[in-house]
Amino acid sequence: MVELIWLVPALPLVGFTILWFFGKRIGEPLAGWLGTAVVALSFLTTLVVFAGLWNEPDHTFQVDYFTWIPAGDFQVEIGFLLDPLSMAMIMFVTGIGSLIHLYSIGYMHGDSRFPRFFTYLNLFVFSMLMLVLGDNMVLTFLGWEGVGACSYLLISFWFEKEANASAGKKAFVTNRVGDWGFMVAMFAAFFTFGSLNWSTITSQAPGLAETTATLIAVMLLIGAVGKSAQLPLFIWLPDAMAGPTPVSALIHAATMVTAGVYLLVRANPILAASAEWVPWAIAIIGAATLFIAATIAVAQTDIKKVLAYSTVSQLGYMFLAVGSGGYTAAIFHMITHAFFKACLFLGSGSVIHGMHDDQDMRHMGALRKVMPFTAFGFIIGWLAISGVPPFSGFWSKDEILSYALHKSPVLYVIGLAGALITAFYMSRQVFMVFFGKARWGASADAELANLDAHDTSAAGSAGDANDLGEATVAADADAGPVAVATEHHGHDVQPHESPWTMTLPILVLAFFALVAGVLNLPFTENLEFLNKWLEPVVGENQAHLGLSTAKLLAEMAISTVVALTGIALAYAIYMKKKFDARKVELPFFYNGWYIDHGVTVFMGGPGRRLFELIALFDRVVIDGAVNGVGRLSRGGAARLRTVQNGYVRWYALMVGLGTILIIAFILTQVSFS
Amino acid sequence: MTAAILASEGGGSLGFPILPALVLVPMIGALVIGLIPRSRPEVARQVAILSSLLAGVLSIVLLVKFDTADDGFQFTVSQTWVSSVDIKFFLGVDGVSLFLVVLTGILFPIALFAAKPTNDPKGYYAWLTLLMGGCMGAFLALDLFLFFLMFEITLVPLYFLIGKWGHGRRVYAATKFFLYTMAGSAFMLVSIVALAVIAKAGDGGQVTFDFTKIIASDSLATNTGRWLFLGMAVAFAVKVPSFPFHTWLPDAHTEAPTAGSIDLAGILLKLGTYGFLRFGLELFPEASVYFAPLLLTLGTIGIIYGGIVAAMQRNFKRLIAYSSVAHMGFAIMGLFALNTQGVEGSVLQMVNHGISTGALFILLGFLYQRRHTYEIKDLRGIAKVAPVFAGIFTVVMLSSIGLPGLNGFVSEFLVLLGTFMAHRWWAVVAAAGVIIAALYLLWAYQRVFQGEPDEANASFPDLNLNERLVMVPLLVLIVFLGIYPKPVLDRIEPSVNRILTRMEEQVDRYDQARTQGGSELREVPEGGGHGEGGHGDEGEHALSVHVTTGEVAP
Amino acid sequence: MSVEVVVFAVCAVVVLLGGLGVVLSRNPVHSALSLVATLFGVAVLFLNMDAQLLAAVQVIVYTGAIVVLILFVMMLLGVDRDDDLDTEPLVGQRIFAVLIGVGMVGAVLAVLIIGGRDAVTGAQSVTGELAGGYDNVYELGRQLFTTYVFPLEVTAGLLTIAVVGAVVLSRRPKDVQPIPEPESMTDQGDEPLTLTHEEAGH
Amino acid sequence: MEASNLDVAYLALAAILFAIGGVGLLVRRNPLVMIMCVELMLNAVNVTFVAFGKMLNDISGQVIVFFVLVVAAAEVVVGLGLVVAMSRRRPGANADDLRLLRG
Repeated sequence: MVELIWLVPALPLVGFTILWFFGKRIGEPLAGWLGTAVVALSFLTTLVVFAGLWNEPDHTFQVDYFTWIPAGDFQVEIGFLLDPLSMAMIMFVTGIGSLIHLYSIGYMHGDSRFPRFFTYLNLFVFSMLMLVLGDNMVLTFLGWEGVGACSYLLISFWFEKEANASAGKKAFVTNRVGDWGFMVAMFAAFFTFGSLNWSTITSQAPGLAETTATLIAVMLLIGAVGKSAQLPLFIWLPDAMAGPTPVSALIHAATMVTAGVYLLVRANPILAASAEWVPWAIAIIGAATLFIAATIAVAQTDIKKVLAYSTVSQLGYMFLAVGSGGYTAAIFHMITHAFFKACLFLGSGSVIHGMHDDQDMRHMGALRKVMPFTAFGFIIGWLAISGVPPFSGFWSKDEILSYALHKSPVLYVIGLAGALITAFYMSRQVFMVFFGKARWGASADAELANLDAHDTSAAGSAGDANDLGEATVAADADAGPVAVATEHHGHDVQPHESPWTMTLPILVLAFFALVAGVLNLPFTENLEFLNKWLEPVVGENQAHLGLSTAKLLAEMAISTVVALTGIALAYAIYMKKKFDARKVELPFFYNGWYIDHGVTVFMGGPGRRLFELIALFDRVVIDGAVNGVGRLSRGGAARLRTVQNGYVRWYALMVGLGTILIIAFILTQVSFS
Repeated sequence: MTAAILASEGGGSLGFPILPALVLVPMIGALVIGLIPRSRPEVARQVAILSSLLAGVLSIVLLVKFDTADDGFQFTVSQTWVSSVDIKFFLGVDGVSLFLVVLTGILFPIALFAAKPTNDPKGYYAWLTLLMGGCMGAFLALDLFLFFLMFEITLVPLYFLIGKWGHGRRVYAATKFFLYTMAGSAFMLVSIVALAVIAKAGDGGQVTFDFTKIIASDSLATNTGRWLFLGMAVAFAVKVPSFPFHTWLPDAHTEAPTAGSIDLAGILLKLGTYGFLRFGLELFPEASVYFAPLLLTLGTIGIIYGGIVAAMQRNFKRLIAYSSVAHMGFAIMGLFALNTQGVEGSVLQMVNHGISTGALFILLGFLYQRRHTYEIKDLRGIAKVAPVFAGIFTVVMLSSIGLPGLNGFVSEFLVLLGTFMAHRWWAVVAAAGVIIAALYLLWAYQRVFQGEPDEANASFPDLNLNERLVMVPLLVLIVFLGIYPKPVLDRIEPSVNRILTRMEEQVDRYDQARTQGGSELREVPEGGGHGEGGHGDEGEHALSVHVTTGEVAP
Repeated sequence: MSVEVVVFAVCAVVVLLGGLGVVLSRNPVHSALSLVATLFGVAVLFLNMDAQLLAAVQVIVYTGAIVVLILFVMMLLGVDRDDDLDTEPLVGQRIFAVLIGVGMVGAVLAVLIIGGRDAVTGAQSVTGELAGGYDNVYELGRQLFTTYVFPLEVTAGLLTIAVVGAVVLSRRPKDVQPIPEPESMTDQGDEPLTLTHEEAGH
Repeated sequence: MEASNLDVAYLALAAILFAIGGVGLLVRRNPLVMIMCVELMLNAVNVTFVAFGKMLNDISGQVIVFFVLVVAAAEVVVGLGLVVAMSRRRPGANADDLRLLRG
């Protein structure tokens, strides 16, 4: 049964191929159903393979199909490594993937490029599966780049808007910075191991010298940071929200962005062999990212932006887990996060759909009445991400925090602070969108005026758009064309619930967001299914907590209290209006700590000038030298050609002179004796 | 003549002189076109297509009949030309030149189908077919004089193609192209003649231009070899073009007609890298090792620098031209990694660059037919009105960016890997080229294809069936070589190994000569790589921990 | 002083004066007449050196044909006006010309004065002796049709070609395009082909 | 036969005549006069050849002169043709006007 593994990526690939060539002819909605069907079939195959994998020794199965790149002693196979880690990944990739495909049928309804959307989605699922399943680094890299390209294509899916196009490009280029790290890591790995097979690398890594391992680990980390939108390369992810919402849910929340975490977990033996500071660096990057992104999320007004920064923040948790040695916790959180964040994104998509493409939360409110199913799913997702027990997010986040505490109390405190802010901003979102007064329809003028005053102050610092630096602060502020808040078209919107193709996936995901915690309950070892399952992959290098029950319960209690405090704060501000929201929604947060702004200004300013200088250098100095040689010879020739004045007698004179000279020369040679 | 060629046939298994046919079929085609009256351009076109297709089919036959395991020259044909100095019409093919020949055979018919001349079709077709013959000859020539002749012959048709059928400042571009490459070739001529004369010692007192004899004569002193190598290197570096000799290329590309650009980027630039391999590495092993750091540096600079300058271009064609500088930088770099991965990757990069940049230029030709401009600022939102065009462009662009699964990745990866094995930091820097490649291409794509089309671009017609069909073979190759490059690499590898093995022997020989008292010789720089394909054989590397299964510490 | 010397002296004076006359006469007709004098002097010198045939040919061909031809053309074209010898458009042309002339004469005279009679080297003839017992005409003819028969044939070709060339050159063209006035020397011709526009595209 | 002083004098005379012709060629602008100057130079050479022939007792000197005469005739014919052609297009043209032919 496990041999069927090839079908898992092959099915989306077939779907992609069919849709690529015949998508237009198949048309809506059949193309959507086809796309969904292949991924769903792939999911079913995954289940079959999963069943088969139980019987394999070590729960590991490796298969090579054909040689991809042979060059001397460098041999790369197209082959799959199916081990507990990749098994877990492909399960939720195909599972969530098929749900989101289904959702997209409703969401993309009426789009002129409906089939093309599913083409890309199928290609994405295929690439993601290659990333996860690849039995060597190069094949993983193929998936890695493939998902990046699909992400590019899907972010700029509505490319007519410049901001979307810029966002797609920004995502790709920023990812490429990470890819550079990945590539160098591969070279170093091949240099060291003579092979790029994961099995070889992981089995030989323990004997690695520290410097070598450190180099490889750092390069992998750069790759992971780029892909998983960590500091300082997180700037592309909020912009990536320009893509259709299912894309945000699938690629920029559930699957692709977790690839960096996957990579680090996959390479855990190298991390273990590297210098002490590398895990520290990972943990610090994670902690810093989770905190900064959470604070940014507090002040966002775009419903998807909040979720985007939330995703960055949650990925920070996963990095924190990896850095703290909690590989299982990272994967655990990856899975639960995939469920609840996909659920939240799909919910937000449903809201946007219902609000007729208005994404500004200030135009929303009390939507639970008109969108009951969406609201239900969203609320479950909210509770899960906020870390309220017994929702899944609580368990996974708590486990990460335990590892963080094990590593360092400082990291733990930052993690807790992040959890508090997370609970706060998610509650803020839920209250603004689903509770309170309706700010859509005819009754919302006063409130809007109030909020818009704040809006202008916040967006006042937006910089100018420019070509190179891209997607500027102006573009990701709500001046962005997708969420045209200032147009106030919220007035005549009559929100409505979305069709079943959209609500069903939300509810399914909500269900998993609720229960996914059972994958790895910390109470007894028997309940830690995920831990046991991943044992063969990460067991050796996993930090061992050895928590007593009391300590465990205490940590849980603290987490719960923190989560509830966050919710309560939000309730006080946004429902009871006890404080002015402006005190927390600082422009500094709204503008993302000006990091994106800084990068934009740098790239648009000195960076661009440097590029222009080099281009100028090419034109003036290098080409100038070439043309200078030409000009020099022409100048010399122009002077020389005056000798050729056309007077025959002048030429004769020259002949005569020459003759005299020759005679003179001969006379000096003869001797008269 | 035919009988003589048949009689001298060696190595190959065909009862038919396929290599001379490859060279002569297009040349005869050009001759026939020259005899066709100017009033019958359609006949000229048919003859051109027929002869180039015939040569293309022959190249495919060559590919099929090629003996994968043989690392030497196959299908060799030798016919004395000038016996007193041993100049011969000597052709042969090995794994290195095989795919360049096939690429020539494929790309020229496609270029003929893809673009029609604006005026005077007869001359256009005659020059194009002559160019094809010249390229074939240059790739197949095993006689230095013949190679030089073919190398130079290719200049003339392209000079006229650019100068007569080009755009705007075509005369300037054509003159620059011609003079620049010609100036480079002058150095090569000196080297070739010197080599032929020096080889006299090793060949029983006979001056010879025979490549194999010169190789066998082993008569070069270290310093002589280095100087002669430099002479060759100048010619090839201009041709490639390698930084800082590249500025003729953007001008030539920008002004060249579509077919000229396709063949210039697809084939002619490879004469430079191919020359480096065949007449650089193979003829001057010791000098290649000695100068490898220099050329690696030039390659690396080319990759980064070409990308940066490309990003700043306002003319789409010029941008692609600069991207060629970057891509060819990879080819140079791979060659002078001097190990199996690097050189194989480099040869593959030549092929891949020919395919994807050729495809890009074809697409730009379609674009020009519709909009009569290459200026990026005049183009906008084309993807909306021409989705098929945009889709095909996207695939080709991603291949050019080096997306795994498409052809560009395999070669760039091998090149970088090989370079990393030999000279780590160059590879680390050059790998950053992938970032810049994404930047300039995607940025250009955004400005040209994305956004809302303005009035001038709103009526942009999508590709018609013919144009789509022209693209099909290239797209198939792009995908196929990305997924299954093994057949290609398998054929390249034996020849590459032959060259590298000889290089090792030679370097060892020179080393021995040096240690035995050749005190005037300078030292080969440290970390010269010695053409070793293996990983971690050199203990002096900082990443010195070489783990083999036996030595793993617990 | 033998007769030979006297003849030489007289002829030398005639020859040189004729030469100077050719060069210095303003009127080309005078030049032509001076040329006749020179040619005649040379013919006598040939006689003086026992080259009887050449002397005859000299008179017949040169004075009889060539000079007449020149005069004929002169009359045909009506260029018997005086030339302007006072102006010289080329700066330094005359000075250099005289220097070259002096240099040439000086060089030869230097050799002759320094070397004297020894300046003439070379072996005496064995195959085509002047005093081989035959007369000059016989000997010359014999040599021409034996040793030098191939060059002789070539000169035949040359003469034919010259005749054809003269006919082609002097044939009246269908539409005579008057040549415009000469331009000034500072003119550099057409605008250059390249390199002046190179920055235009940027 | 030894060369006599007289023989040497022939050579000197020829040299002077040659120089006169050369200077005339360089100085005069009338094409007809220039042709005549060329004739002077040819004659000077002829004298030299014959003189050498006499000194070396060799008929070849005279044979060469014979050829020179032929070539001179051909030269005059073509030269005069040129002069005629030139004068047709530009009556009264001198040699300097030919620089119009410069590219």
